[in-house]
Formats: sequence, C-alpha cells, structure tokens
Amino acid sequence: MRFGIVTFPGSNGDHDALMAVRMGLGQPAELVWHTETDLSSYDCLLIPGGFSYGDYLRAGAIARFAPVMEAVAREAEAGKPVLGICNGFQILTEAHLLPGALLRNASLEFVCDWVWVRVEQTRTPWTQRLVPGELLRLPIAHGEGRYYVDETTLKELERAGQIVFRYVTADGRVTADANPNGSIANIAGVCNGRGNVVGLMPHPERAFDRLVGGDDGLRILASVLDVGLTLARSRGVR
Amino acid sequence: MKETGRWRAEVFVSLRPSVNDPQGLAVRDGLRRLGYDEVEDVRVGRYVQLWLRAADAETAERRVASMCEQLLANPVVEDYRFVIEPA
Amino acid sequence: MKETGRWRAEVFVSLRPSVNDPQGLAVRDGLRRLGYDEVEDVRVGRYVQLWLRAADAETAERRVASMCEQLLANPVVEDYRFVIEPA
Amino acid sequence: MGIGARMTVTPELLREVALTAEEYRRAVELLGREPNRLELGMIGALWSEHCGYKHSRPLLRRFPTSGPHVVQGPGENAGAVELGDGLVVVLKIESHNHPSAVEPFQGAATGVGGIVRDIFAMGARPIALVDSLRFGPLEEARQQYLFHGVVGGIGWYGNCLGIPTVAGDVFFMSEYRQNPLVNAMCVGIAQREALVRARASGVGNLVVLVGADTGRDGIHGATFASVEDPERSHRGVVQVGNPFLEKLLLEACLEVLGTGVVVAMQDLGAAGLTSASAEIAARGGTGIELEVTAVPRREAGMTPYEVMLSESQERMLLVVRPEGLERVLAIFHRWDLHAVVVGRVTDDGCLRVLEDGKTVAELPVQLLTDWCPTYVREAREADEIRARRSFDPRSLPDLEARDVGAVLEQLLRSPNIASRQPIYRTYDHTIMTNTVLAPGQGEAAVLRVKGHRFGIAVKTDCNPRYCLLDPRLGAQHAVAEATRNVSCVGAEPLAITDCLNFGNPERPEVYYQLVQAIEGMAEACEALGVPVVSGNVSLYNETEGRSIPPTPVVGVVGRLEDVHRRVGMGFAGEGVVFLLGPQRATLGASEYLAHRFGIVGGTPPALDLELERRVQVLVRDAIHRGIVLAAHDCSEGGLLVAVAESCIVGGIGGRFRIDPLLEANGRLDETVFGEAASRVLVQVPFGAEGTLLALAHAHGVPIYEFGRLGGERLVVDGLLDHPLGALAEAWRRGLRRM
Ligand SMILES: Nc1ncnc2c1ncn2[C@@H]1O[C@H](COP(=O)(O)OP(=O)(O)O)[C@@H](O)[C@H]1O
Ligand SMILES: [Mg+2]
Repeated sequence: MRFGIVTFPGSNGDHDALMAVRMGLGQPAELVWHTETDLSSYDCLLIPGGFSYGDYLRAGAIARFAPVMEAVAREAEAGKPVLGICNGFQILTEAHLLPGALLRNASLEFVCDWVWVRVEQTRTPWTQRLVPGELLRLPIAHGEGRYYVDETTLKELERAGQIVFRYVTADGRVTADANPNGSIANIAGVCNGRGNVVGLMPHPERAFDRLVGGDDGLRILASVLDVGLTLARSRGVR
Repeated sequence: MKETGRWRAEVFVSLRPSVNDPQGLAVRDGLRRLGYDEVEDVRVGRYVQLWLRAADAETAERRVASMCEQLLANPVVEDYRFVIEPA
Repeated sequence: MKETGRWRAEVFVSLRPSVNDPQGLAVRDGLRRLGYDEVEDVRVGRYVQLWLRAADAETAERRVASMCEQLLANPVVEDYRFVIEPA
Repeated sequence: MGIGARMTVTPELLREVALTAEEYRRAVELLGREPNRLELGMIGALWSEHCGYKHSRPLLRRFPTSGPHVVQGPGENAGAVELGDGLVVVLKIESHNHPSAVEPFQGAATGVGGIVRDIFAMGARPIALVDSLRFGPLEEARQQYLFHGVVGGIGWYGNCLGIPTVAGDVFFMSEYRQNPLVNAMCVGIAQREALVRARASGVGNLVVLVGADTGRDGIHGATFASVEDPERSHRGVVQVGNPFLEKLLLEACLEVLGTGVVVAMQDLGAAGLTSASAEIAARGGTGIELEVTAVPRREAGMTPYEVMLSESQERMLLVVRPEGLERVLAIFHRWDLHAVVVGRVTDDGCLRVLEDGKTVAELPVQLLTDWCPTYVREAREADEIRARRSFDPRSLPDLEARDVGAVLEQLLRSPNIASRQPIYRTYDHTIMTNTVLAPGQGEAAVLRVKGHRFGIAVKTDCNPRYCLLDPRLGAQHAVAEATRNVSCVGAEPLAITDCLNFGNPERPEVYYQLVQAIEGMAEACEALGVPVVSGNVSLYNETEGRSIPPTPVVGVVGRLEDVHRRVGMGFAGEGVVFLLGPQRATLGASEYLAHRFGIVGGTPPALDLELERRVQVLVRDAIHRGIVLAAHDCSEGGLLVAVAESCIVGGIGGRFRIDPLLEANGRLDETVFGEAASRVLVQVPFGAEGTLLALAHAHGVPIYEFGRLGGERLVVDGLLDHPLGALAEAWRRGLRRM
C-alpha cells in the first residue's frame, strides 16, 4: 500500500511519518511536496504534524490554500483514506474537510507528553483493526489542540459517530484531568461523515517502536492496510 | 488595472462570545494580581493591519472583506470587523 | 471607592515599525498566494478588549494606560493605542 | 563616503563602538591610517569581547582539545567527534544572556536559532537541543516573567523547528536577578566526509547570502553583549525570531550542501555580515569583496554601516563555485528562500565593502580577527568570598531526627530540586522518534541513531553555588557532574562544549574567577580524559557592579555502545540499592544550607578526580554487564533527596539504613542532606549484589549497601517512615506552584 505524506513548508513530522510507515509497517511511502496537484498514485494520504507556514495567524490556516490541498480534497471526496495528524488535523479542519476548529490549549502552554486515548469509532479505515473502547498510549506535542465545536454540532457528531478518539485516564475514564488541552468532550480525534478522513492531535507516527516509548501508533497506521488489501484485490480482478 | 489609491485596513478578529478564551482569563487574572481589581472581563484577539492598493474605497473594502472570510478569520470560532482609511 | 460606570476599552497592540514581524510576512505571502496581489504589507498584533469599572472616563483612561504599560504591551518591542467607551 | 573621508574621533564615538582610546590607536597603527566611520564600526564589533574573546582567548588555550575521537576541535562553527560507522556527532553551546534579560521570549528563542545554525553550518543535521538556565528566586514576580518568557521562547523556536529539546539544567539563585542566563546547546549528526568547514577558498568563488532580509535589528548587538547592565543599554536592538524561516533554511542548506558545489558555509550571528565574512575569509586565508547594495533589505534607506552590522536572524552566508550557482539558487528558490550573490572571494586578504561599486571600507581580514587585542588582567580573590568560604556549617545545630521528613519534603519542593517536568513538558522531546530516555527519565538524555546499535547521551551541568565559593573546584565539579550524568545512563563521555558565563573581567575579582574556573575545568577534563571541542564565552553579566556567580556550564556528549542497554534514574521494581563513592558528605555550599538557613557559604565538597574517574568507569562497566536497573547521581540535596527522587520516578518505595554512614559523618544533617562528589545510587536485581561488590572492589570504589526496594513508603530505619505519595506531590508541584 503506497502512502503519500504531504509536506508543507514548515512541516516537521513528515520524516517521522515516513519512518513509521517504512520501518514500522514495512510499506512504501513517499513525501509529496505542497505544490503537487496529482495524488492519484497513492493509496492513502497522511497530512503530518509541524508548523506549516509557521502556524502564523492560526495553525493550518495558510497551508489550507496550498495547491496540494485541492488534490487532497478531491481524493477525500473520492473516498481515499486521509489521516491528519496534529498540524495535519488543524489543516483539515481549516479546509473544512473535518468539522470544528483547534484552539490554543487551555493551559496556554505547548504540551509534550504521553496520553491515553480511547477508541470510540472503528468504522473508519484508520481504526478498523481496533476494538471499540480499546485504549492506546500515544505521544502528544502541540500548543493548539483544544478541539472546539458548538453544542449543536457536538450532538450531531455524537449521533453520527464521528468522534474517533477521546482522551481518557489510564483506566479508560473520561475526566478533566485526562484532558491535556481543554478539548470539548475530551475529543482527541474526529472523522468526516463518510469516515475516510480522520484527524487527531496525538502522534501515532511517533509511537512505532518500544525503544522510543511505545508502538500503539502502529495499530492505527496498520488499520489502513485492510483497505489496501481490498484495493489490491480489486486491482487484481481488473 | 489602474490602482491609484493606497489604503490601510485595520482588522479586528475576536473569538466568538460563546467560545472560551483562556488567554483573556489569564490576562484578567494577571491584571488583578497587579492590583487592577476593577477589571471585570478581558478578551484577547488579533489585530491585523494591511496596506493595499485599490482603485477606490469600495473596492478596498470588498477585497478586505473577502480576505477576512477566506483567511484572516475562522468563521467557526471567530468574528471580525474592519475599518479602512487612505494610507 | 464609588465606581459607578462600566467601560469597555479596546486596546490595539502592534510591533514597532522597525521590529521584524515574521507573522505579518507570512500572512502577506499567504494573501498574495491567494491572489491578493494588491497587498503591500501586513503587520499582525493583538486586539484586547477590556471591561472595567471606573468612576469616570478619565479614570478609566488613566487605568487602562497604565495596564498597557505594565502588562498588555511590551514596551521593548511593541506600541499600543486604545479607545474607551461606556459599556 | 569614500575610504579617505575624515572624521573626528570623539570619546562618544569610541564608546558607541566600544573601543578604548588605546585600542583605537592600535587600530590606526595596524591600518596605517585612520579608519572611516564604517570601518570603525566594523573594527569595534569584531574587537568586542563577544566576537574577539579579548579576555578569554589567552586563557582558553589551557583546555585539552584533542583526543582519539576528535574530528574537529575549537575554531569552527562547532566541534565534532567520531561516533563510529562513519558518523560524527557535532556539538556546540552558546549564550543568549543579554538579549534574554531585555526580552526573555525572543531573546531565548533567537538563542536557539543561533546555535542551530552553527550546527547545520557544519553540514550536520541537528538532532537535539539542550538548555541551561539560571534565574533569580522564582518567588519573585519579575523572575517568573523571565522564567516563563525564556522557557516559552526556547520551546517555541525548537518545537517549530522540529528538533527535540531533550535535556538541560536550571538553577535559581538571587545573584541572577538582573542577569538571567540562557545557554542553548545543539547536537547534530553527519557523515564524517560530509562535514563542511567555514573557510572561504578559491579566488573568484561567489559569496551568497540567503534567508531573511536584512533589517535594522540588532545593530551593535555584539557590543551590547560586551557591556554591563543589559536592561539599561540598547533596548532597541531586540530581534524577533522566525523559526519557520529557519526551518526552511535548515532543510535548504543541507540539501544545497549535498550538491558538492558549496565550498564553505557560515551562519550570521553577532556582528552580522561583517563577522561572518571576516571569519570565513580569515579561516580560508583569503579576502572577500562585498557589494552592500546587493543585500536584500527589510527597510528602505539603510546605510552600509547598518547593513554590515545588522544582526537580523535567520541568515546564512555561503561560498559557492560559480558553475554551481544556478543549482544552488534553484534549490533555495524551491524552499521559497531569497538567495543572492553579494560578493566574491579575493586573494588580497582584505574585507572590502563596496556601495554601488565604490569602495566604502577596506580592512585587512587579519586586523579584524587575529590582531584583535587580548588582555591579561590582575586577578584577586574577593575577601567576601574567602570569608563566606570559611563559614563552618558545623557551627549550626544538627538536624533533629523528628524533622527529617518535613525537611525532606521542603527540599523536594525547592525550585533547585523539584521536578523539571513543568519545563520540559513544554518542549517537544519526542519528535524525530529517537528519544530513548526523555528528560526526567535518566540522568542524561539518550538518543538512538536509526540503523545503528550505538546511541548518544547528552547533558549540561554547573552548580553555581560551588563555583561562587570556589571557582576552580566548582568548575571541576561541573565537568565531573556532567560526565557522571552521562556515565549514569551507560554512555562514555566523548567531548565537552562549554559556556563560560562571568561578570566584568576588568574587575580583578571576576578575572580571578575566570582564570580559576578555566584552570579547574582543564584539570578535570584532563583527569577524566574528555576534550573540549567547542564553546562560548559570555562576560559582563553584571548590573550595577553586582556580578553573577561564575557559571562555567559544561555540556557533554557521550556514546553508548548499545543503546538498548541504557539505564534510567527511576528505581525499576524490586532490587537492592547501593551507594557508590564517598560515604562522607559536607553541608558546605549545599542546597540544605541555602534552603533552610539562607546561607551560601562553607567549602564545597572535595573532589578527588581520580576517584571520580573510577566511579564513572565502574558505573559504565556495571551497566555494560547488564546488572544495573537504575542509576542516579547524588547531587543537590544529598543522599535522601536522591533516593527519594529515584523512588518517586520509579513509583516504588524502599527500606534503607544509614547507621554506618551516620557514624562516619558524625552528624545527621551531613549524612542525609550533605553533598559530596562522585556518588551514585545504583539499583541491581536480587542476586547481583555479589557481582557489583566485586566490581566495585576491582575498580577501587567505596561501596555501601543502602537498602532494598518495595512498598509505597520511604523508610529509613529509626529515622523516617513517609508515604511516597506525599513526597512525590511536593517534588512534582515545586516548580508548578509558581
Ligand atoms: N532547562 C531544562 N530543559 C530541559 N530539561 C531539563 C532542564 N532542566 C532540567 N532538565 C531535565 O530534568 C532532569 C533533571 O535535571 P537535573 O536536576 O539537572 O538533573 P541532575 O541533578 O541529575 O543533574 C534531567 O532529565 C534534565 O535533562
Ligand atoms: Mg539535580
């Protein structure tokens, strides 16, 4: 399965994503420059973390208009799996490919730590190998990760099953203490209505090796391989 | 295009009232700690100054409005307002 | 103290003209990439709204000025300006 | 303005460029004529303490700088040592004290920017940042402002660049009130043959400037770092950093170096274009001609003087072979960077500045660099320090056994001891996915190098209280502690980078401290076999005649043979805890004295460098054999604090005994809270006690079985029985409550 990893000026998680896919999953991956307009040769897309365009103004605000984003929107529309991580999540919300907005952390501080998240939705290509309610331990590193939607939209998201991950305690409870940034309803990740576009603040690509703290992130990245299998089969038929 | 005039726009972007503003709270608390007990509430937003060329005030206004919509403010969480004057 | 009035202050904080403003540059380039070629310069600052109690406009003004000096602006790199109105 | 334009040299003018009348005469003599205004500014900047190392250069020769691993010693943008498999590790530390005192956030941020440029100027990819910070008492509002600003600035810049900040140290002491210290260290990695030197060679090669446009910011920054009282002088020079631009610069420069057409690369730091071009020409033994009108400006109407001396951030200077120019410009363009040819390499040994083709300055490169005057000053120890040192802590009443628990909690809460998590939690330390031991997990940070078995360890240290009371001994301690921390994770110290932070060297008491500290560092480096490969000097850290304590910060890089064998500092489950090293400690210069009695006095702990070496070898040997579960160096706060820290981090209590130690020391306070050098707490699993004892014996290191782990309380027989939770709470909240 070929991963395309989109690099903007100021991205800094692109290389980690590349390593995670190549070393952790053993799959081919390539960096895709922000000026690229054709993404059809990739089976899935990662929008990595970083500070695209310095995150000046608002995180992700300027990157959203890069030429590559039109192509991302097109592929997303066509149902291709897209995963936005951290800054990638911010970019996807700014581009309205995902609902809501990411605001400055309630603590007003950048926070780098390991957190627990609970899997809330497994009907996305990025979580289909996971079990609902399962806990993952992942690193976070962001200053603008406070997920926000208004009350009406929140209800809508809950109803439609678009909340994919929530910050929880080590024993799986949703508490204020477990919430590292003040996100509404402890939301750590969401998906679009169709489920193929997922965004999350934690970094699965940094958790692909026990030597550096854990490998739970691989379970997310590996989930998408099932789509690859289907793809490969359909190609084989053709 | 014969853009004759030079304009200065001041754009004020603020979080919608319904959105929590921890920075505003922190500033309020900071001010109170300094003895400004009379401060009841604080909201912190962005102040963007733009210098641009446009044929007339109306064009400038139209262009700045669309810059705000597209980039300068995020309608999901922010409100904006701007003024324009000849620069 | 018999503070009778409630006031709203709007404070505009901007980087001094000679100070490098990377944020402004990024926004300017971003706008140009979106086709707003007419934009010549952008400076990004802070927009602070304050609600406070004060006996009269003059007192409010004096207090806000000193808040700006002490906390709201960093005189080493920033300039500020404010307006006050009854809230 | 032509070269020959006359000007009147007034004392004010000389003060503005920070030259003495004597130095001015020397410049005239060397030049054979009077310099013009621009030339004078250029000379002043490069002859400043900051650029010219006027007071430290003669002393720095004392450092050992060579060794079997050394690939590049002092003199280039950074030092480099061999790692194995054809790789080198590149390291350098730098201060940004004066700018941070004026604008803490931007001052610290641009400090990080500067040190990162030094590393990639060598052709190395930066892989880690380390920060060493000093502030006044954190209870004070102003210090909190400085602290939050500095920590925020370091985090902002490093996080944005995507370089993990993995270690550091921080200390609070009233002498730093007006003069906080911000030292940033960067570590990079490169293929040995890909290392670049900053030497302009090849007459006719082109000089390319890339990065930010040049503005009026930071003019006279070098001078400003060479005078006292940062807050009052030069407020106007504050620079605002742009980490986003630096990230592009970093990626683009590394890519450009891969083309093979770049002859040299140099970052623009203090004294901007003047210093960068002079240094690159001096190292190459060539000259450089610059056309100032070619330099892209941020502001209209800038004079050649302003352009040549601006310290605008995020700029690099390259020397490029003409035939490769197009490729280089194309790569920079792809990264949205502005790159232009601003000059060329010449063979006349001159730095020549042209404005529209007319020469406006022409100075021998050597005059700017090598011929900078150096000074040897009078050195005398201050009576006050001697008096403080003679204080006898034994004149104080001993600690009551029933107070031990309460005092332990207070010490754990002390800003000098409490958990540093509130700091490093705001630094991205997991990016790049190499961080094997993150901050707080080990005595030093440990990084893996993907595709290799070995790993890298890194740490900074310096106890300024020891250095204040005895600069020579204190500096030895700094080397010993930093290398010990690296040894405690299982790494062999490879090299040192140092940052010498002192007051005004023109004062005999300060010059004495400088001389002594350098001597002490050199002695320790020799004894421990670790060379100094790079460093930085920051003098004039004083305000109104009140100087900072001597602060020779030592940054160490070490190498682990096998990164999987690294050892953390938290006790890992059950096992036996031993104390390696001296069993007697002293209260002189201790955290206990300062915290409990407000006294900074007494003689710092003695340091037997030969024993230190053996202790470190023993710890590494034991780790290598795989019998060590945890290792923690006993530093500030002494034995009980150290054992509490390892219990807290490991989440396990234990039962310890101190009777024999108490007997050796004679006093309770010295036994539990006294400090000593060369001490390490080591945990081994049950059954490995004999092996460790035998090893200690073989290495000639005193060893003492301190206790066994288990439960959720910290118990010292007959003295203390405390729930670990309460201690953990105190330690974790110490910095956070500010
Ligand atoms: N300014 C800092 N930035 C990042 N990490 C820090 C900083 N200060 C301390 N640390 C980390 O906190 C831990 C404890 O530091 P320190 O108290 O200096 O250790 P030690 O006393 O063993 O030298 C280490 O992991 C260190 O790297
Ligand atoms: Mg310590």
